[in-house]
Amino acid sequence: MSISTVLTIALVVAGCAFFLAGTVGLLRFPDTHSRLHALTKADNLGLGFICAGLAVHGGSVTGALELAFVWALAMMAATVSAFLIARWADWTSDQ
Amino acid sequence: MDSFLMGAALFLLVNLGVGLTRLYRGPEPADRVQALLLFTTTTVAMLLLLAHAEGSPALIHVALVFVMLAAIASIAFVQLPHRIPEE
Amino acid sequence: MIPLSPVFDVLLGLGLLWLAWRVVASRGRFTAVVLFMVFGLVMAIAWARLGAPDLALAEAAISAGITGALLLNACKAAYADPGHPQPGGPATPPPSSARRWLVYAICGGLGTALAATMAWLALGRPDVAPELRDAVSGHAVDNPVTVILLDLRGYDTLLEMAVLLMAFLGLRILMGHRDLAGLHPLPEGVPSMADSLVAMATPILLITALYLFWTGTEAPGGAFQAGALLGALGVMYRLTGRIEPLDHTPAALRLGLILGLGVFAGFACLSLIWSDWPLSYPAMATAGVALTIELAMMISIAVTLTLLFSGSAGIRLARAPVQGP
Amino acid sequence: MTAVVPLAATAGLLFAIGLYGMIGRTGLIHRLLGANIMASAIFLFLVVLSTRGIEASADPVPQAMVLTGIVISVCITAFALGLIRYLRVMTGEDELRRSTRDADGQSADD
Repeated sequence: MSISTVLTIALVVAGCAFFLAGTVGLLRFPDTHSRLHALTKADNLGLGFICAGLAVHGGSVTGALELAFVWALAMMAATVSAFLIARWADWTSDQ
Repeated sequence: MDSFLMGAALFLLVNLGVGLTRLYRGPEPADRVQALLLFTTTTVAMLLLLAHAEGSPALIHVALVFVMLAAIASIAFVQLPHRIPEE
Repeated sequence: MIPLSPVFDVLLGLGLLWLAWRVVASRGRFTAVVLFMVFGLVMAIAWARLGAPDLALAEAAISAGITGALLLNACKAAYADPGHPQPGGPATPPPSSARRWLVYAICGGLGTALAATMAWLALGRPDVAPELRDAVSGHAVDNPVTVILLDLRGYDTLLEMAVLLMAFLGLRILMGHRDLAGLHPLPEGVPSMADSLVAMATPILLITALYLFWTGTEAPGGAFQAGALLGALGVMYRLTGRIEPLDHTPAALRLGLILGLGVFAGFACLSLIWSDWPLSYPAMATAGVALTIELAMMISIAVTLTLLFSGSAGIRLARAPVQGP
Repeated sequence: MTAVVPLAATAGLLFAIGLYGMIGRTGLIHRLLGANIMASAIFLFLVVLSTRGIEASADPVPQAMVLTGIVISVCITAFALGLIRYLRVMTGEDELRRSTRDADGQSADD
């Protein structure tokens, strides 16, 4: 097994583990605000690891850039979504 | 290697199925939308894995379109009134 | 070792079925809508698995960008409109149990029969006709789906553009009614963070849409996907108050609405000059003509989808975007 | 290789579920979503029919038809939501009720 194969497997497995953590958090955390942590941190980290693993697997610079772009956009969207939803939920609980 | 990537995609699919219970149970509307956002990220990861497992680079563009439009759901959601009747 | 991809497909099918069942059986409107949005995500994966990236792209742009926002907006309208039935008001009496079982029996019987028939048909599906294969592989445009859309079955696409226009005209007639005029759900207090996200996303979306349009002749992509993506951009603009509804349709929008149908139909008439059949391409300039028609279609699809989402006769760019607290 | 038989069977069952949404529910949004699910079932079936083995490329005709179908179904959804809105403003109701006259017969739907 070459070093890139090992690296890909390790990174993709790490990514899947973070997705699992995100899902467990979504299911087990007690309220909306704590569940937002599961949502916006764990799964985007998982996506980042999977992108990194696939970039190693693909082995081309343009492919890696494309994956990095996907990840960057996903984080942008997650940031805004988390903010919007948290504020919406705050408003509800204040009433 | 391809079957490993396929296995990872399968794992994420099962993960998504388990997460559906949160979407279904709620209880708050915000919880359901959070589950939707988690599924969007999971779908993006699955599409990337499938793109590499099946050697079909166009699927990366599909993933790109999904992440670009991921915020629309939450922007549309927060414009709903804070008291949603009947839910 | 069990091969993984059939397992994946079976789970995908089960997931689709469970989601669809929850969509139609859920009590609340909002829950059903969110579940339907997840259904769209899973459908995109199904297209990807079935080797149809063109469809996956269109499904991604439409389900994530347009249908979801459209349905959530409908929920909002349902809570805001006058005449919303008061909670605790007279509800529809639940159907009698005999009736309910009749519905279950019809749907269950039909589902079983259809599932068996469709599986049987899928097993015995014929090969692609050699004439079709030759026509597609010898065509000046490389993406087979684009060849079908624009050339071999161009009349389907022509009429599809007519359906889009009809949908807009129908909605416009409804919204022109005096009780509905001015009932466009407006964005209220959009946080500036969402607005700056849209500002950042605009160039990215524009470039991606043009890329998908341009690459559509040789790779998955084309007018439909690019148009849907631009329509999603319009949805974003409408949601953040960057464009606002109008009660009339400005001339530029009218042109945009009919451009696709007009260029396509105009080409169909013109082609009678050099051929006996409408919609046959000149041998010299197939790719150029195809690209022109696609450009017109992309603009029409984007304009129509934006207007359909806006639910108003027209739109214009807002002078100062709505800023929330 | 994609498993065509399970996905074709899924399409058949999805159609029935969508039909249940259309005839078994009174809420108009649920009915509309049911109709959309029926459309997706047909699309899924057509695309399953378009697949070929690994070596042969897929049949592009069903794929092109489904591509137009996806865009049409979103337009029809938008129009139907407009109609639902119109009905609500006119009658204040969000569902189609069975009229008292034929409460035992067919519902006043579709």
